[in-house]
Amino acid sequence: MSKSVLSTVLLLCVFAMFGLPVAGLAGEVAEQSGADAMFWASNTWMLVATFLVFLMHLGFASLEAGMTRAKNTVNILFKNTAIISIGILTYALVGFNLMYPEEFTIGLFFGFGGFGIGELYDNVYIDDGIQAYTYWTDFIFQAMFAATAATIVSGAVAERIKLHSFLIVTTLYVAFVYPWLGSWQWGGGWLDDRGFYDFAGSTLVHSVGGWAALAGVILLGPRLGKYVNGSIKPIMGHNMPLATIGVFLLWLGWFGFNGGSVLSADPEMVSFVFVTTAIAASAGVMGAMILSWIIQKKPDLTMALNGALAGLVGITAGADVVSVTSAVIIGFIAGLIVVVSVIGLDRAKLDDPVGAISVHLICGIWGTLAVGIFSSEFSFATQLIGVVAYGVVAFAAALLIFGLVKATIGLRVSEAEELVGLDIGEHGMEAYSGFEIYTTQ
Amino acid sequence: MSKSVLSTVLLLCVFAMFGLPVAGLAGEVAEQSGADAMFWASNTWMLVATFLVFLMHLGFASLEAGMTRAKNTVNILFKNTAIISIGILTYALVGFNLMYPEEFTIGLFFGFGGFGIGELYDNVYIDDGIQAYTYWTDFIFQAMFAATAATIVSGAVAERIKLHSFLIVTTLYVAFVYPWLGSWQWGGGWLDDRGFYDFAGSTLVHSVGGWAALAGVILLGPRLGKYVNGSIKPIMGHNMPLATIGVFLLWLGWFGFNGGSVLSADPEMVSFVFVTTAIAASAGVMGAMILSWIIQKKPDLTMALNGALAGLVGITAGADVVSVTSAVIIGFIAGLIVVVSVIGLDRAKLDDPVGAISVHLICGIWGTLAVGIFSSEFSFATQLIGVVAYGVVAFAAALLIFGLVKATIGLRVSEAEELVGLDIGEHGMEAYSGFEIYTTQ
Amino acid sequence: MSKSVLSTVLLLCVFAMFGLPVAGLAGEVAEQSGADAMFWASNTWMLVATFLVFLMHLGFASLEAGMTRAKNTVNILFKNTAIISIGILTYALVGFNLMYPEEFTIGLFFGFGGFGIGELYDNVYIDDGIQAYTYWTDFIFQAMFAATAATIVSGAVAERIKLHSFLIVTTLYVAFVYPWLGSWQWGGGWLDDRGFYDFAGSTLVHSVGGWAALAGVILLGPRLGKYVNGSIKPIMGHNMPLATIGVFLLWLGWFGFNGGSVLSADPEMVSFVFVTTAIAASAGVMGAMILSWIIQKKPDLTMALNGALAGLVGITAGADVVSVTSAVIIGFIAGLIVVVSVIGLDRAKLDDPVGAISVHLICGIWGTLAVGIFSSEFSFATQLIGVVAYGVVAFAAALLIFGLVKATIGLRVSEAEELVGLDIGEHGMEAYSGFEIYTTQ
Amino acid sequence: MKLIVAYIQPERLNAVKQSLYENEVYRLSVMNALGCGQQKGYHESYRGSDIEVNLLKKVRIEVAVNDEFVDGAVDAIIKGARTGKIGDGKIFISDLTECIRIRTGEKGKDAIGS
Amino acid sequence: MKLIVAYIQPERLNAVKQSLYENEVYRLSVMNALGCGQQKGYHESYRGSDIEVNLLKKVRIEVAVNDEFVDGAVDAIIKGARTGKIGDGKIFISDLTECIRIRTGEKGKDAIGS
Amino acid sequence: MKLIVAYIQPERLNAVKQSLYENEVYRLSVMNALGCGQQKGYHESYRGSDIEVNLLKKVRIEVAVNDEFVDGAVDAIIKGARTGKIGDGKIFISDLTECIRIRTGEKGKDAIGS
Ligand SMILES: Nc1ncnc2c1ncn2[C@@H]1O[C@H](COP(=O)(O)OP(=O)(O)O)[C@@H](O)[C@H]1O
Ligand SMILES: Nc1ncnc2c1ncn2[C@@H]1O[C@H](COP(=O)(O)OP(=O)(O)O)[C@@H](O)[C@H]1O
Ligand SMILES: Nc1ncnc2c1ncn2[C@@H]1O[C@H](COP(=O)(O)OP(=O)(O)O)[C@@H](O)[C@H]1O
Repeated sequence: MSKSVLSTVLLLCVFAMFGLPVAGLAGEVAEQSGADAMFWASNTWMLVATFLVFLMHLGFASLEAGMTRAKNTVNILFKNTAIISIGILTYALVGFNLMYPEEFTIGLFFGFGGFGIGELYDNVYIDDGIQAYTYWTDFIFQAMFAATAATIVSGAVAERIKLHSFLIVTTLYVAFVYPWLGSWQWGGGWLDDRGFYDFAGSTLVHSVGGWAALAGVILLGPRLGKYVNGSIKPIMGHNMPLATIGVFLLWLGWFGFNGGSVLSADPEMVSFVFVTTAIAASAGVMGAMILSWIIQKKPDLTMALNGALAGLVGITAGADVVSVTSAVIIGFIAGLIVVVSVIGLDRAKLDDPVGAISVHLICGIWGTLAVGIFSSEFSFATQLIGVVAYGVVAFAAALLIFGLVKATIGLRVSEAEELVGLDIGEHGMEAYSGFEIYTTQ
Repeated sequence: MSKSVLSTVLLLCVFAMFGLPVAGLAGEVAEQSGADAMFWASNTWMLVATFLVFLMHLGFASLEAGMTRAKNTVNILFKNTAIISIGILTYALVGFNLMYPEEFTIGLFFGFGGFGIGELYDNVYIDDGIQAYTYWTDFIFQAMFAATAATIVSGAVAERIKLHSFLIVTTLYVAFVYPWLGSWQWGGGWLDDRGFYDFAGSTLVHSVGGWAALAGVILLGPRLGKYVNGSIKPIMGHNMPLATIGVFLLWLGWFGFNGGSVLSADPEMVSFVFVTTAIAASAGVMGAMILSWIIQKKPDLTMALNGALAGLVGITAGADVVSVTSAVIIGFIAGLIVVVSVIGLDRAKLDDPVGAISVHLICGIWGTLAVGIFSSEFSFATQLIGVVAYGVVAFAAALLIFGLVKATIGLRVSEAEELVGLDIGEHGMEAYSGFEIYTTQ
Repeated sequence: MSKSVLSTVLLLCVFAMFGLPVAGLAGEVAEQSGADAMFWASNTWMLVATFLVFLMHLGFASLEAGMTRAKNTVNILFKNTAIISIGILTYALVGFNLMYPEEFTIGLFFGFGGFGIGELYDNVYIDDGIQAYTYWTDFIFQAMFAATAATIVSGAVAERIKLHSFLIVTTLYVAFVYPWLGSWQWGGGWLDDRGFYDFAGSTLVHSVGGWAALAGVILLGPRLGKYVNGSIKPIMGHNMPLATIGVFLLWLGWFGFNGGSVLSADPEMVSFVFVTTAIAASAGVMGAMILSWIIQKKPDLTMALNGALAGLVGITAGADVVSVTSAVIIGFIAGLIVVVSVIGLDRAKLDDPVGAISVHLICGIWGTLAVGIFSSEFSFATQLIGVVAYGVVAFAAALLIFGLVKATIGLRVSEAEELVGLDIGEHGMEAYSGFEIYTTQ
Repeated sequence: MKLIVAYIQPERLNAVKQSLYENEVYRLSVMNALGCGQQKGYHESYRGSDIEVNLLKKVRIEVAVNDEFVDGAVDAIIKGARTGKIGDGKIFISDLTECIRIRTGEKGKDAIGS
Repeated sequence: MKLIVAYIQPERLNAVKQSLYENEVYRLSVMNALGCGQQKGYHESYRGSDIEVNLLKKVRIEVAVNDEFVDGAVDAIIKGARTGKIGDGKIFISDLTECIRIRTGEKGKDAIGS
Repeated sequence: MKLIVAYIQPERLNAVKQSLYENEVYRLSVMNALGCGQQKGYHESYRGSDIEVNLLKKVRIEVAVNDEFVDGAVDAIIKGARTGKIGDGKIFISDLTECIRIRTGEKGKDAIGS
């Protein structure tokens, strides 16, 4: 690119010498150059957003590990390392072309653009005035998103699911279900057509992951010792610094998750999205902190952390279309919701160690509906249709996959393995070798 | 800006239709476009700097948690999660318009631009040839800074302050004191007028936070068991990997803290600031490592870590105006200072668990004065005036706030709670559930 | 810059009024502006890449600490903090001008551009159509690379090397050997001349570090209790979350390591490099996971983590010139190699606690040769020559330095110190104060 | 006065506490321990090498009781700890010559608490 | 020879060590323990559910002494550990039949150290 | 029946286990402990202040054996633990009045295992 600029300059100099009227030309080339530079800036931003979303996987790994017991830590870390790898590879193989099929084959409901992605880097530039990045940037940014949906499940089913069963479920879900459902909206499918709006994926990513989490939790049942004689016995996470690191990294990554969903470096939009994202997360912390302080008498760190995530999931659907004040409200309410939901699910004996269902599913629904409430551009009814449509299909698909695996190779580890921990059971290894740890639970 | 660009384009089109000589036109549009693209790059850089500064809050949380005892870890993590949230929200509500009031009401000493920030994203572009970013970028970048001042206090008063007392102090300090004092310099107030220079906040952020830390430490008194019968009983931090993660994240964040303070992506300036920042941090490590090796016979990791931060705080005031060699000297001396200061404060029975006063206050002063020493552009006397002015007012304000809270609801937890740990006392929760931990101290 | 643009605009308006033929001028200025903006974007990207590579040092610190015993953790963290500082400072003093000497003095084999770097920030822009950044960006990006080579050694010799011996070896290696060897290729030396290709340093950084690791391991001997009566007694790492954080941070940093090695923000190239990098890492995880599952019966987390790094080291040499499919193959094979190599080195009684030799040396060689296999542009023979040349000289230099230090002040701590741990022995401090830890090994 | 020391499976601790409580034994002390008995260990594997782990995680309970409570306490421990599988644990009993409550200085039967 | 086992509040350990030292008892062993006695526990709360914690952190001290040192050692422990509040702890004494210093093979009175 | 309690250097644990095994003592329990004996401590230093550490890390072993195994077990422990340096550790022996295997309810000699 740079070279062509240079040669144009030389060319212009030659023209100039001959006194030719090069005004239009010069202008055009120069504009070109300005637009190109904008493209460079946009593409750079999108790659920054990509690595931020990548980092969210470390965030999930840390959060999940921190919120569960030391004896299952290796298992959780292993799952998260495997998921991001499987996610990227399957997205390259089928996901990307299932999500962005170019042409739909069944209505605006299903399409598939063929296996694999391009091979060498001289591929098309994408620049339609809104999106501005290369084909490769497009792929890798989306690939980082894809694995997120699977990771959400991981936390909810932690401490009791067989490793290989989980990997099979995950692979199927991330390779087929997530991208197919994504195509309905981001791929230009029927929901996009109807005016449904989900900016960065409150529904498309978080609820879709959350529905699978719910299906898994139902089919697996609670961890041993969680609900005894009708009462709830909390099983405490083993490492709060790790959980906190996880949440801060997720928050950080969300600047890329939401900020990158602008699909260009458009200064106003990206910066505005930064503001709503940060504000909603902060308000989420406040909401969860205050409500947990009232209910539990003492403020619960894990609730405050979940509150941040709740605010983030909540703002994700409308980060670019709601006002700052709305962002405060959306985030704050999400923070309240997550506390109520965590406690409520526990009452319903749905055992979700990290609160994934509350954060991603419930707040994902809230965020999607909030777009219909706080932005006059979008209709609440349409948002609701989207939420329901995604809910029905995602949940059904997840139940099917989990169910099939349960019926065949089984989902749950043996009681003995659960007691001794999955680290020794599934991996023959301990996470904190040398540390003295109570394993009375 | 964008709008004016648009109108110019339209205007030009009209001209063009009338057959006017459009040479200038083509050129102007193109230039425009080039300048716009630069703006995009600048704004992108500023947002990157923003998330780097955000990450510093995880750095602070990790460092503080690592340098204190396991029994107070949840409390520290909670405080840090709350501070960033409170910081962002109060900055949106009052801080931003207090720090950048547009017009001062009392001399160049105090001004307030009204409550709240804008609502939707079509807000003004800021591009005066030096700053180049949107209004939103401006806000969110500054908001991330604001919370930093409060976080500095957190470490110094750790392990003994009541949670709600701390939150009240913090909220007042970050909402009113920090932005008001900031307006004197960055808001274009009287110190700016006098030629005081503080590039990225050695004084405005770090010392201002450090003075409050000092006030808190004085009013709280030392932790139980720290000074017994006139001798110093070190209370060891419980998690050195966590402390190290904290320092590396802070160092990382400083590339945004200093690099973003260029307020544009100006290639030479930003890259130069990267170099001085990295060099000063490295020299700080060397200084602290060597001196602690001499004094303590064995090299102290926590001193080396503090040394990195000392170098960073030291270079912050003059990162763009001192030479590379000066950066080495400033950082190295900061590294020496921090070791002497940590030991000296301990002798003076001022109990600062993480060394916040030494790092942020003492090295902040050093860094601010160093600008007057190492850069011929700035006067040592003026730098000293700034240091003293900020010191007097910040310390007085902090004493007042801490004092009022102490007089009313009290500052310090009960002895029994301090012994059992604030995690159980304030939060009813443990940070490392299942781990066997000695609590003999 | 911005200001001159403005004045040019004004100037043009004046010209326009006088009807002068300003076409060429306008065009040129505008282009200028477009190209400048591209430069801004590139420089910004390079600085982002710089801080990503910086973060790799935290990655290394975490990984090494996690994969070794709790009693040596402070020592490892200290070493890593010192290395990055020493690396940056020595690179400023001699390294940079040794690696990029401008002119070679002995053939294309050795050159030195003089001590120190520039002083103030008005230094040259570098923009040859391929590279696009300032002098300062160039320096700081390269400086971050430099320390990496030393850090690689740190992991392999962990848990038994004397601190000051290690620091001396490291300083010499990073100040002289790494940059001198780097000049052969990246400095435009004889290997560059021959058409050897190493995009981001499979050989120049990773193997060069790996050879020193091998030399250190040989001269130090295994840790006490590792090989007893001919059988291998695994010494487990003490903190798997820390190790996992390390690997994710390294993977993240690699987007800067490889992505920054494009030396501009060229959208296609940088994004393509992101894709190959992510794909190879994912494939590496798969390779290592599958093979360790087969060999060890249960999937080993540390192997999967090493697999990611193996894939990353493997793709580093050719990230911009191999196809996506090749990236999958290169990464997958690297994942297999690392498992075989870790087990093989253990059989050979070469005790490398973190697998640094397997990951960086063996996979570095693989990656370099893979360029000759998977890219038709480059010759396998030349790649092999490069690998051998670097191997011979780097290994000899490392043996020499380690050997001299061993002969003089000694390399290894006493048996008693090794048993009690280097944290107490070298630093008089514990990493996890208060935790109850078994020290039976 | 007797001192009863029992090694049990960690996950049985709550049941043992519960059944002691039901037998009016309210005081006990608990420690982490590693134990090696009939129960065979398991194999861990780390980076391709095998490790036989035969020191398994156990919980060590100490209950000091007056003589008349010994049988009840032992039965309670057995009731709480027994699953019928190898590794259920073992109980050791020895004599105590004295017991003192630090706060009050009470001695013997009164001090022990049950 | 007697074996004195004491459960004390963790934060009293230094005081106990100090007062044993002043009574010429220089050798002791210390372990972490959890204990359940008269002292009532506290409530933790995690994600909205309540947990009653009644196994409190204690430190277990073991001091083996010759018979003539028993009273002195017991007094010293009481002196160091007593605060007058519930939870101060308890001391148990039992007989030792033999004591051997591993390094020298010394036995009995000489081996025990005090 | 006797209860043998030994404090040894942590790194000798494997050797002690091995030599007990060779003497047909297959059952033992192990705990972490801190100990203070003749062995002098070391100095740590943290942020410029000095700390004297005199509670050193030890491993506490408990082996319950029938009387005829006592000497063998003690010798085995000494063999495994001895290095001749101060800090090698100490062995305490006391009487056991009863031993019960929880799984089977066996008592006494049979229950103890060796
Ligand atoms: N003779 C012994 N001495 C010390 N500890 C013992 C002894 N026998 C059993 N234990 C402890 O009891 C635990 C449970 O033993 P278990 O395997 O159930 O006993 P057994 O092998 O006799 O059936 C062991 O792990 C060990 O900690
Ligand atoms: N009978 C007992 N058996 C075992 N341990 C005991 C007994 N009584 C007391 N302890 C230990 O001593 C600790 C302190 O007991 P404390 O509550 O002070 O005694 P008390 O309840 O008799 O006043 C307890 O937490 C427990 O660890
Ligand atoms: N009298 C004692 N009471 C309790 N524990 C003891 C006693 N003597 C020794 N120990 C334990 O044994 C460990 C090793 O003691 P050591 O220093 O080898 O003994 P000594 O000082 O008699 O040579 C000590 O650290 C301590 O844990």
